[in-house]
Parts: sequence; C-alpha cells; structure tokens
Amino acid sequence: MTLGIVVASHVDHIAEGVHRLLKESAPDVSITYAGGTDDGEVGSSYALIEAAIEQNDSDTLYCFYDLGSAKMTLEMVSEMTDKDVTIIDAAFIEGAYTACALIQGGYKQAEIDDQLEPLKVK
Amino acid sequence: MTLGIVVASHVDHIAEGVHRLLKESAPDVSITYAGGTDDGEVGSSYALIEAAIEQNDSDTLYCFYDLGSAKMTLEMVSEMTDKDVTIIDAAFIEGAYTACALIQGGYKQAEIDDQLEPLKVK
Amino acid sequence: MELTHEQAKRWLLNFHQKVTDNKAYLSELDQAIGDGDHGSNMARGTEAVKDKLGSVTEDSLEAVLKQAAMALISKVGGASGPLYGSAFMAMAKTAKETSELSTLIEAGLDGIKHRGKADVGDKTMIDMWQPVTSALHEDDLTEVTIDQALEDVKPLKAKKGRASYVGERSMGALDPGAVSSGYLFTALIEEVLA
Amino acid sequence: MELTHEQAKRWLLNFHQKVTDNKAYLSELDQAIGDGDHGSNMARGTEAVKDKLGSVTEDSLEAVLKQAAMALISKVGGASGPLYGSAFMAMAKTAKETSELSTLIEAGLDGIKHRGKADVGDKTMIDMWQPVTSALHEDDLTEVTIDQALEDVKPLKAKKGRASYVGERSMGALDPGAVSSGYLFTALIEEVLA
Ligand SMILES: Nc1ncnc2c1ncn2[C@@H]1O[C@H](COP(=O)(O)OP(=O)(O)O)[C@@H](O)[C@H]1O
Ligand SMILES: Nc1ncnc2c1ncn2[C@@H]1O[C@H](COP(=O)(O)OP(=O)(O)O)[C@@H](O)[C@H]1O
Ligand SMILES: [Mg+2]
Ligand SMILES: [Mg+2]
Ligand SMILES: [Mg+2]
Ligand SMILES: [Mg+2]
Repeated sequence: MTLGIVVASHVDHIAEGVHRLLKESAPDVSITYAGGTDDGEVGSSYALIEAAIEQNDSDTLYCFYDLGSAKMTLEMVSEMTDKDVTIIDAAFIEGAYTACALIQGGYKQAEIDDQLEPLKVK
Repeated sequence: MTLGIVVASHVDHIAEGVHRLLKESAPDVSITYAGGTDDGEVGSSYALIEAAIEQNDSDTLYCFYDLGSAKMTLEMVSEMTDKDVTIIDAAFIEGAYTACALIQGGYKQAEIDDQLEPLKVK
Repeated sequence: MELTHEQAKRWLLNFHQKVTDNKAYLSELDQAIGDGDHGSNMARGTEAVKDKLGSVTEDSLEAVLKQAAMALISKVGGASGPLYGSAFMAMAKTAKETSELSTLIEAGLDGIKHRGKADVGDKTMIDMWQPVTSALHEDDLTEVTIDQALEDVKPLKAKKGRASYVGERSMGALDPGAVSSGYLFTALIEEVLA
Repeated sequence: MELTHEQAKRWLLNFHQKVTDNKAYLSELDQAIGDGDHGSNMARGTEAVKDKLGSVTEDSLEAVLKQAAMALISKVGGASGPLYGSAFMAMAKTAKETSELSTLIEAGLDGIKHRGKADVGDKTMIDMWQPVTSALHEDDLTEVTIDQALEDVKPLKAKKGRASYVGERSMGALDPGAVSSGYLFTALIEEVLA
C-alpha cells in the first residue's frame, strides 16, 4: 500500500497550512494533520494526533512533527495503533514536502528514505 | 541592536502559526511574518515580505523561509531595503525556533550562527 | 510500604491542589527557560485527573493510576503530558503485580526515561524523580530530599526539552517540571507517608 | 535590431493573451511535476502587466520594461514571479544604455540566472531563454528555435524549483516555465520580428 503522511504541529494553523501546502503538490496522497491542543492552544493533543493517524487512508504512515513534545505524543499514539507508523526526524515542512512530492511521483519507500536522510536535523 | 526575526511562508496560516509558536518562547523578540500571496493564495508576495521586513523593530534581521521561491522573493526585497538582512537556509520552523529562543536568551549573533549551522538543510 | 487506592486518590487530589495554587509560579519558571505554559498545562491536566477520579468506582490502585495517566496524556498539551502520562501508565502496569510504593515510583521514573530519552543531570523532572526513588528505597523520603533535589537541579545545564535551546542560560534556573514533580512528592509525603 | 517602446507594449500584451489562452494547459504541465499553479500565476501576473502598461505615459522602453517587471514581481506569487520579474528588471536597466534586442534578452537571461542560481540543462525556463538568446545573436530567431528548445527540455532531469523534488520522474515532461517563456518569444516574433 502507498505511504500516507501525517503532520503534527504545536499550532492548529500551522498543521492546517502545511496540509494546504502539501496538497498542492501531492493531490493524490493521503495527508492528515493534527495541530495544537484540544482547546486550540499551543501544544499537542493525543486525541487529535490519534484521529489524524486513524483517519489517514493509508496503513503505512510517515509522521512529521515540529518540536520534540509533539514527537512524544506521536510515539504514544504509535504504540497504541495497529498501523505501521514511522516518525521522521527530518526538518518538518521541508521533509513533509519532500516525502509528499515523492509519493505523488510514485517513488518507492527506500528511495524516499534516501531523499529524507539529508533532511534529518533532530 | 538585537536581531529581529522574519518568517516567510507560502501559506498565510503557516506564517501566522509559526509567529504564534515563536512568540511563546521569545516574547521580547521582534518577530514579523508574511505568508501566501496578496490574495491569500499559496505563494509569496513581495509586498507582504517587504512589509514584514520594514515593520520589524530591528534593523538587523534573520529571515527564514519554507520553500525556495519564498527565498527568491526575500532576496529581491533584501536587495531593495536599507536593513541588514540575512536569509538563513536552515530548517524553517526548527531554525526560526532556535534563533528566537537564543535571541530571547541574550545570546550573541556568532553563538546563534553556530547553533543554526547544523540545521542548514537547503 | 504499600500504596492503597484510597491513598493514591488523596495523593492525586493533593497534587492537583498544589499545582493549582502554584500555577502562576510554574508558568513563570517555564517562561524563563521555556515557553511559559507549564503551570497552565499542569493545572489543566491535574484538573482532568480530579474529574476522572470521580468516575473510578472500582477499588483498584491500577484503575486509579490508569485514569490519572489517561487524563494527563489527554489534557496537559505540553511535553509534560506524555511524560507524566507515561509515568502513571507505567505505575498502573506495575500495580498489577505489586503495590509497593518505591517499586511503583521507580516504574514511573523508568516510564519518563523511556518516553523522553533523558537521564539524570539533563535538568528535567528526572532530576526530581531519581533522588525521590532512591530515598523511597531507603525508606527515607522527606521534604529534605525534595529541597535538596531542587537545589541540585539549579546549576545544571538543560539538555532536553525546550530549555535545551538556551543551553548555558538555563544554568542557575529551576526546572519547572522538577518543581511540579516536587509538588507531586510533597503531596505523597503528606497523604501517604505522614 | 532595436526594440521600441511601442513594440515592447504590443509584445507584452500578446504575451498576456497567449498566457491567458493557455492558462489551463500551463497549470496542467505544472501539476505533473510541480504544484499546478503556473497557469494561474502567469495569468494573474500578465494581467497585472496589462493593467500597468495602461498607466505608462512616458515614451520610454525602460519605463515599459520596468512596469512589467514590477507587475510580475508583485502579482505572480510563484517562483516564476521573481524570475520573470528579475528578467524584466535587468532588461529595464540595460535599456538605459541600449535598445538592441539580443542584448536586452541576454540581460534578461542573466537576471534569471542570478535570481534562481540555475543554469542551462536544469530543466527550467533558462532552457528556453538560452537558445532564444543565441538565435537572436545570430539574427535567426524563429518558431523553429522555440519548438526545438521545447523538444530539448523534455528529456532533462529537473534540478531546480519544485520539479527537482521528483528528479528522474520529471524526465519526459515539459517544463511549464519553459513553455510560458516559449509564448513570450512567440509573441516577440509575432509583434517585433515578423
Ligand atoms: N525529554 C524530556 N525528558 C524528561 N523531562 C522533560 C523532557 N522534556 C521536557 N521535560 C520536562 O518537561 C517540562 C516542561 O513541560 P511543559 O512546559 O509542560 O511542556 P513544553 O516544554 O512542551 O511546553 C520541563 O521543565 C522538563 O522537566
Ligand atoms: N531556480 C530556478 N531558476 C530558473 N527557473 C526556475 C527556477 N525555479 C523554478 N523555475 C521555473 O519556474 C517554473 C515554475 O513556476 P511557478 O509554477 O509559477 O512557481 P512555483 O514553482 O513556485 O509554483 C518552472 O517550470 C521553472 O521553469
Ligand atoms: Mg512549557
Ligand atoms: Mg508548551
Ligand atoms: Mg507552480
Ligand atoms: Mg506555486
């Protein structure tokens, strides 16, 4: 099955805006997102990240996050879900954009991994 | 004079959300932002980026961008303005967050440059 | 010593009270080296713990700890959410086997380390949990342990979480998560050990 | 051959017309290897050029080219905005010294290279501007030059801009910026060289 992308940010508008940016270059990729806390504050929400993971059309997911604490929440959800979740420690927007463009272009997972490697900054 | 930060994104909501994220850790840093085109489409706007640069309280600016074409617009504006503008080729959100936290913490420009170095991905 | 489910409830309610009373102070500490939300994060989280405890009808330590974990994971919103949440989740799992207090707290500490990949000396809540765990193993947890841990955390340089961005500038400051964890253990002393 | 300010105006209006007529096609080309907006970007940009030209009252080639540059820089919104904008800005500057057509277009090409740090063979609009510049230097710009450039751009692998993300998958596709630049030079042939 082709890869899906999950975007997890500390801010609702960032997550939503990144989704908008990615969709332009990757209209056929399943991209779901979670941003901020349940109340729209800056932070991360287990429930919203869980929903982004479950609602993605794909069962194999690459997840991108902005700051470390969103990563911890992603990890908690990934330990609970049945989906195959990989958290990518790449530059958030640049990494997600690269992955989406490559998935849209029909590249295989190994090739995508190679392209993401130089973007790892955390 | 202390450094100011300019955030230039292809999407209005990303720019605004990044500003919100940065301000939490750097309330005393002058952070201005520009996102999207004049009509709120995905893209970059000379006028909005120019305004973000001119309206920043600081005359020495570090500018962060998400994708390459925002960089080109930043460059055009930087060739026209009297301010001392440096465009940073670092991971967008991670780099801007690092710079803001360090400016808020009172670090000097050379120390900030050192911290940004490993975040350069473009 | 054994922890009962009633004690655990009183402990958590007392923790909620302390966090709520010191909400502004915790956020102030976080403003200095982080993003200024640790007080509101923990107040929101422990408020949710309090709500959840009302609905625990089973007489079970595991259930109490698990509900607390779920509330913290769901509602804190900051890094401290998955961290405290993982601590209480690990304690809940351990409570299936034993209710021995020092064993439970040690499980919590391990949960935090697993989640955050930090260790002693990184200037995080671990620098409170670790000395408290040691003291419990020696049956010697008092306010002195907590005060000493806070003294010891101050000079450290932050290596994890948001405070790590300012590195050296964090030296001399208290770590907000260590302080809120101090409240957790003061509450433990008051409700369980006193 | 010399470019007059009236010719330049007609050239730009013709370019606007061609871009507008082919808006959907340009965006479709961009969808395949980019983000699908090159048609709407260029239509918006050349529409603004048309508006600006109405307000150029001076009989000056420099003024016409500069207004076009400003309009493109302000309104395109995509990478092609600063790129076409830099081309026309460079042409406007050169027009202070000379109105010789091949010199002007070469200045435009240099403006694009300076702005985008790309070169021949990177599968960008440069792969249209470069052969056109060469042909103009030999007084031999025709539709054949443009058709050949489009043939030549197809097999290239994109190394700059959004299409560079899909690298090899861009091979075989037309570059949208090369196509829109082709319209620019067909318009030049029709209005100036014919
Ligand atoms: N990786 C980590 N391991 C252990 N504790 C951590 C880690 N990262 C952060 N912390 C703790 O979390 C506290 C900050 O929590 P909080 O302010 O609620 O979250 P955030 O930093 O996301 O705003 C810190 O003071 C520190 O004690
Ligand atoms: N660095 C560059 N140098 C020259 N031309 C470029 C460069 N980057 C992109 N282009 C041109 O711009 C075109 C894309 O323009 P457009 O779709 O309007 O912008 P965007 O890619 O920002 O959406 C490409 O087809 C290519 O010809
Ligand atoms: Mg905080
Ligand atoms: Mg926070
Ligand atoms: Mg485009
Ligand atoms: Mg675009």
